[in-house]
Amino acid sequence: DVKVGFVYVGPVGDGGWTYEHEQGRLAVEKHFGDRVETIFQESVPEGADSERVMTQMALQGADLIFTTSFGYMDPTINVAKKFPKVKFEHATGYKRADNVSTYSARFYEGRAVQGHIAGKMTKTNKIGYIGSFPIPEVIRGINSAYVHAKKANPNVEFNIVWAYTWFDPAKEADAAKALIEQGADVILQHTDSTAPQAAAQEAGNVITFGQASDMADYGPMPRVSSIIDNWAPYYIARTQAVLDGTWTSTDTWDGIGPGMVGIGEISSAVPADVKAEAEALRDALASGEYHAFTGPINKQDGSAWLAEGETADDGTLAGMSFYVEGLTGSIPQ
Amino acid sequence: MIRFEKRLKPSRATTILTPFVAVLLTMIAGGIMFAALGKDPVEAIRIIFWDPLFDSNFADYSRPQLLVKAGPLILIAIGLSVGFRAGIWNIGAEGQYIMGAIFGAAAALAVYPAESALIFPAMVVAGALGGWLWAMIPAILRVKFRTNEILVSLMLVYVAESILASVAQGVLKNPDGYGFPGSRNLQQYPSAFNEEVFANSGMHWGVITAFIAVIFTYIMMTRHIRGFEVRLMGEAPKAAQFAGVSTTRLVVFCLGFAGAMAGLAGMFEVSGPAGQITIDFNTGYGFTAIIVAFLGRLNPIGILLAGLLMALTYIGGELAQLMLGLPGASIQLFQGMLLLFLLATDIFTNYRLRFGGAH
Amino acid sequence: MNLLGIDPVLLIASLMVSATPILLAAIGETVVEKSGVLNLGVEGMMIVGAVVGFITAVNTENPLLGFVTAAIAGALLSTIFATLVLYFKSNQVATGLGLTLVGLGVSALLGKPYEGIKSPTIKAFEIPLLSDIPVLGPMLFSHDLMVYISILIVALVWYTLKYTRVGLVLRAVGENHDAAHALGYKVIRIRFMAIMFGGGCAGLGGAYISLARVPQWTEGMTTGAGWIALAIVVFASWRPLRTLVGAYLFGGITVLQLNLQAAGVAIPVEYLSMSPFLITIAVLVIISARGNQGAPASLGRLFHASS
Amino acid sequence: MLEALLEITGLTKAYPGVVANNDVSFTINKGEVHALLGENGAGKSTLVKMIYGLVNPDAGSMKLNGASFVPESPNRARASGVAMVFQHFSLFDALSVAENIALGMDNAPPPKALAKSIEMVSQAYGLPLEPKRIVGTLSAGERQRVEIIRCLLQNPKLLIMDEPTSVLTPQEVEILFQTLRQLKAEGTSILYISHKLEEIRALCDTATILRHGEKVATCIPASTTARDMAEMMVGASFLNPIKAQREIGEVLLQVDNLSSQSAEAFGTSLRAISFELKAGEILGIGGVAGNGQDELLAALSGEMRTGSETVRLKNRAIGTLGPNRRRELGLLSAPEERLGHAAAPGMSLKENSVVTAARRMGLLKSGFINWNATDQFTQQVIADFDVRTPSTHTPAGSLSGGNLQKFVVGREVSQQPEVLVINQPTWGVDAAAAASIRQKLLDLADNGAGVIVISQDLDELLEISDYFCALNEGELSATYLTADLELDQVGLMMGGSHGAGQEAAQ
Ligand SMILES: Nc1ncnc2c1ncn2[C@@H]1O[C@H](COP(=O)(O)OP(=O)(O)OP(=O)(O)O)[C@@H](O)[C@H]1O
Ligand SMILES: Nc1ncnc2c1ncn2[C@@H]1O[C@H](COP(=O)(O)OP(=O)(O)OP(=O)(O)O)[C@@H](O)[C@H]1O
Ligand SMILES: [Mg+2]
Ligand SMILES: [Mg+2]
Repeated sequence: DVKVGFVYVGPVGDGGWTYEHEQGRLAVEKHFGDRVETIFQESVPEGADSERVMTQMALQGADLIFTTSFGYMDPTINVAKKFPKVKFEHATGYKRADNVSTYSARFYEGRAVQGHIAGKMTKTNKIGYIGSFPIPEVIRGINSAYVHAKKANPNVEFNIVWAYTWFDPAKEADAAKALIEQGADVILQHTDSTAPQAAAQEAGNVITFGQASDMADYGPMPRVSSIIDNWAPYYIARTQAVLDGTWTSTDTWDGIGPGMVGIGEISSAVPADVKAEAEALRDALASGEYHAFTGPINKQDGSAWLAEGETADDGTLAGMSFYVEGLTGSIPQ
Repeated sequence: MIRFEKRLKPSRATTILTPFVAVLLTMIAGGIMFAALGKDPVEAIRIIFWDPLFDSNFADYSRPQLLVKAGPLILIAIGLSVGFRAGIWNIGAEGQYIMGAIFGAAAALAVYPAESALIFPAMVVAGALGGWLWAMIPAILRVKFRTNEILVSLMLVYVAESILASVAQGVLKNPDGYGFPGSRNLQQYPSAFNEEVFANSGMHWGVITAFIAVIFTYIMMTRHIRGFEVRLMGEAPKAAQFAGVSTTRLVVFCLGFAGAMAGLAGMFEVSGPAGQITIDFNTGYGFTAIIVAFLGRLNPIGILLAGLLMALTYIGGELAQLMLGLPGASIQLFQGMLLLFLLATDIFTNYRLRFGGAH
Repeated sequence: MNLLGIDPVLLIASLMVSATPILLAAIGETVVEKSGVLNLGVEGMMIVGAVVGFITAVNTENPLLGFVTAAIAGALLSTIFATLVLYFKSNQVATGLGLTLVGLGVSALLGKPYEGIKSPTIKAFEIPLLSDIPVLGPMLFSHDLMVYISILIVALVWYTLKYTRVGLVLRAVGENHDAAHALGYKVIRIRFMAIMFGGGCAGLGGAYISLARVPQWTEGMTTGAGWIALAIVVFASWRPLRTLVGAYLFGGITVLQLNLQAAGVAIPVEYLSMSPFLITIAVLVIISARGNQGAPASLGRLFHASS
Repeated sequence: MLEALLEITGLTKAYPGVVANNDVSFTINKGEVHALLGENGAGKSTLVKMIYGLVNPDAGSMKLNGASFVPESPNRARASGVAMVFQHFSLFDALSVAENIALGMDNAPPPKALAKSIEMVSQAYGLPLEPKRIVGTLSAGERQRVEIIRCLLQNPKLLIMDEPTSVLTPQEVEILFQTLRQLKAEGTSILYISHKLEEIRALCDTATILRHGEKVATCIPASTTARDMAEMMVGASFLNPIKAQREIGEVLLQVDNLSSQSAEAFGTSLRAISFELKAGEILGIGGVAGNGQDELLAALSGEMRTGSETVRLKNRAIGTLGPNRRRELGLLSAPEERLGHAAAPGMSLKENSVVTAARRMGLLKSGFINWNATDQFTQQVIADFDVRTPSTHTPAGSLSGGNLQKFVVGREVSQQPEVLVINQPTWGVDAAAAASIRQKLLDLADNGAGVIVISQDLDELLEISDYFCALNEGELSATYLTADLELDQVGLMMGGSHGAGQEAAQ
């Protein structure tokens, strides 16, 4: 019997990031039945509070603990030192130890598919992007979406609004409206609520993409597809490894291929040819035959980044803090 | 008819007794709520109030954590209570806490990786200064333009949060952090690390400072003329003016004191338990401290106890979530009930209950 | 007509929507404060309104009914505050904070089963004829019903305070509760009603977020709107019509900063994102520097009728 | 013939720790002006509040016009024809005259009609008022008019007046009396409470005297001396203050061309005030409330700063010094408002000693309060000034008005000031306590201090002051030797040119 703990940064009902991790936990419960017990704690602030929660989980007998926010990185390492027998899995970070693995998803692969659809579908050639915080994860997504939108439609322009929040429905709605008023007819979002979908629906001819969860309620219009965080397979596999005694510290960064990033059903609002192209792109990314960042790509200032045919290395991607050529505006500091 | 009749003098016995009654009532009402959520109420109450202190599995760890959690709450609440006594409503301690943390961390990171015994004291000064400066904005606006300090201090929390987000991915970003937001971890910078003074006690310098602040404030409020002036201003502002108390100086003092305390709390937190400046570094201590201040009846000793009680409900609440799967919101509700029951029972200090009407 | 690439017509239309929740909450709180009571629990009442309105709308498929129950829920929650403050004479600041905690907790518990659901939304209500006026039509007269209702409530409160006996008595109670009591007015009862009215308005404001602005329920979705509403009351020097100005101004800056970002105006985003708060402070300073802020003289003071 | 309007039988009301009214019975006849007398805390206000329905009696009954009268609320009382002018005005500063009046009526007519009736009534009774004025900007006399008109608009059968004249000039008192006599002639009964016994003798037909909540006597004021009435109230005989011949010394305080803006929203500005005060001298400053008394006191106490040279103490410029520095130099003061200004109601007497005595009496040691010494000082004040209180821990707010006033005066006098400025030393204080306070002020001057008494009670000023001047709209009149003054002249100094409305009425 093993006990698996989950530490969440938001409430399980946030409909986005934490919600999807919770789905992963429920999948673990369902998959293993009586053999596994899960415990979780929601809305755990980063810093000292998370360290305490992890410790209490370990004290309570957890064998495996998933810590699901970047800010839990140092606390996870600290607690792992104190409980060498307990296995830890930290999401989106880069610090590992003998009993600490890291895992993350290549959402930017999904952004590539979105970018392609966006580029093909836009009539105004203006694509709105709601960013949360200017961190590498988000910047990577913007770059990936932009590169592929541009490929599909050389005239596209990206308008980026920084909401400075992961989750504030009212503000997200305002941001979406502002972008729509600026003429954007495609909204991409890196925030968690469905407020932008609702705003797009109200506006009419604007398309959006589900973020973190499928947001299928809003299909076929405005939601034409989505990126879904799908942690269930990973969580089941890692729990299995603990059960089997085969768990070792690893660094997992999975994309569409292993199923960690899901591309939601491309809806009927998308013309068949575009849908087919998007699905082909998805499959190429999944099989690994194509990398979302394949040269030639220059940085925003015009300096060369990737040469023809060169693909980005994971190190650069992990810490990405620059825009690619063609994006306007600067990354806030 | 039941009515309240003012007592000639506040009753001391009820002052001491009512908090216990309030806790008891909260347990009953909370128990009903837990039962409604399908959990065993007795067990839930036991986990919240008993296990963190006495459970063989958790207590050794939780007891020191009580201090870690209570330390900043007490420190900020003490600072706020002085102003509240004088009728100066600073509800923006959260912002001052953030600025204290930023200043404190910046002082250390500016000289990284130099090691020196002077670094930590410099951080303490910088932290207090950061909070003080941020509190001076509402203070000066109130003194110069009579601007309502409640609103200014509150608005400045949002501004401070923006600044925090900005420095966490800007000037204070860890250069070795692969581009991720967040500063270096001060726990790994020996000169800047606010370590436990006694191992496994939870006693870091912030907790010690909080205790000192309690004693200092107690003495100031009961024996020193400055404390007297503060109370006088709260009781009767015109009498304070007649006594020669300068409103300007008092506003600046109260807001500054609260700001410095909140700043210190932020600095001790960032250099100790939290370790680093991150986008979400602040976790609401500045707001919770307002509740702690009132739970403690704005009295330093009361605040000390209230801070510990509040920490207990946090840690016990976490355990209850873990062991029983209670939703986090139920703990929030539980804390709200505790505050409301305490306020409701407060009346018996100054009033007595009378039965039977006048007609 | 484009300023910095922003269409003012659309800007005004969207600021009206974005400001409606805080406007509703602020006009309610204005009445509460005019009666001499400071209720800092606006955020708590708003979020309870948001969840109750959402639950009703989902179950009955009727968003308007949702608004009704949201108002009732906000008013009911406010009776806790009213009872403690008026009968138990508890500290108003602390009780308001307690109410916010309770409201956040209750709403999260109630809302659990409703996470991730879409609610029926209220349709835009194009006022006949008026909405056809060029420029003004789409700007002012093509909103959903609640936008007009919120303005109507403001007008009603303004008229009531200024021209009716009820309003006069309410202001009298807020100015000098001892004198009002001496003249035989039921200070406690009047304040109780005012607090419930404030609770009802806050509930409506919350429901506007969960039913109109965002249409979904998520824990903590009011994200501080209640606090802004409190600021607007002072900002408006306790005058109803200025509340409208204050709420629209704040909503306007919030929307404008996003629009400026969206238009790619080269102002650093950090400054833009703090601008609503900085500008609110600046206006507060200007208003207060001019003196007489018009606060009801008994605001926040304890009342104990001896009999 | 005499016909009973209100019969009161056995009214009793107890508060925690005190029986405010005990088995009080008397009758008010139609068309009668009935006085209610008693020292502070005798229970006068409580009694009339029961008649007005504000306070519910514990026992006893009332009959109005022969029918049982149980006023459950002021509205009921008003509906039955009872109206009341309160001891502490029940007015709303931020509202207009018309709004204030409307609030006192149960069926207020629409604003236009109301404004008309206000004008009519104010003309009929010679009480001019502008309906649109904001009440906070009115003088005390005008404020009282608002209250009276509010009552008159309802055609009351019984008008209750709780200490209405304590804030009026002699001329205003005369106008008030005319109004009341007119009402009486129209058949209205008046229940009249005052500490000013000469007024009672001039106005009232009958007097009921209360002591410690019980009715102790009834008399015909016109045929009873003021002294006898006072002794009935106190239950003992007492001494009038004695004014000794004093040495007048060198100049202590000079005020020169003092002007200032009032800090209060509805305050008065001071305009070019100049005077001198010598050692051993009592300077009385008369004037109607709201003519700059509070501001003058604030400018002298140091609460309000002025030009450095405008105030000089013993030839030292002190205009820019704060209250504490002035106290150290020997200039002490006591403001009019006892609760909230001179003393903090929620704090104990001991703590209230610290408010002004901390530095001058050496109660501080490097910022720390010596509570033992403070307690001793407080006990001394309590003993010397006969303050009736259980202990030094008692909150100031729970003392009766007269006792608190004795404490406030005692706190200042015990610090042996060189100059004492005091505003309304005996306002609302009963005769015995007032006499003892005045005696203490005289004693202080005998010992060589200079004393400034600001008061609206002319009898008081004429009794104890050596020199007299009056404040009017922030201006100070010339100073006269009190002994040379006639009462008429004084009245003119105080209010002769005060208020355009009044002139119009005459
Ligand atoms: N300074 C004030 N103090 C107290 N109450 C006020 C003040 N100003 C207005 N009020 C009351 O608030 C109510 C509505 O105010 P509102 O600002 O709408 O009135 P207004 O006559 O339109 O004022 P303005 O002409 O300044 O716009 C009125 O009934 C008024 O009596
Ligand atoms: N609300 C109250 N609660 C408690 N005690 C009260 C209350 N009102 C009056 N008293 C007490 O009852 C007694 C009578 O008070 P009352 O005000 O009737 O006296 P008064 O004769 O009007 O005195 P004054 O001449 O000072 O106005 C006093 O001892 C007073 O302290
Ligand atoms: Mg107006
Ligand atoms: Mg009285």
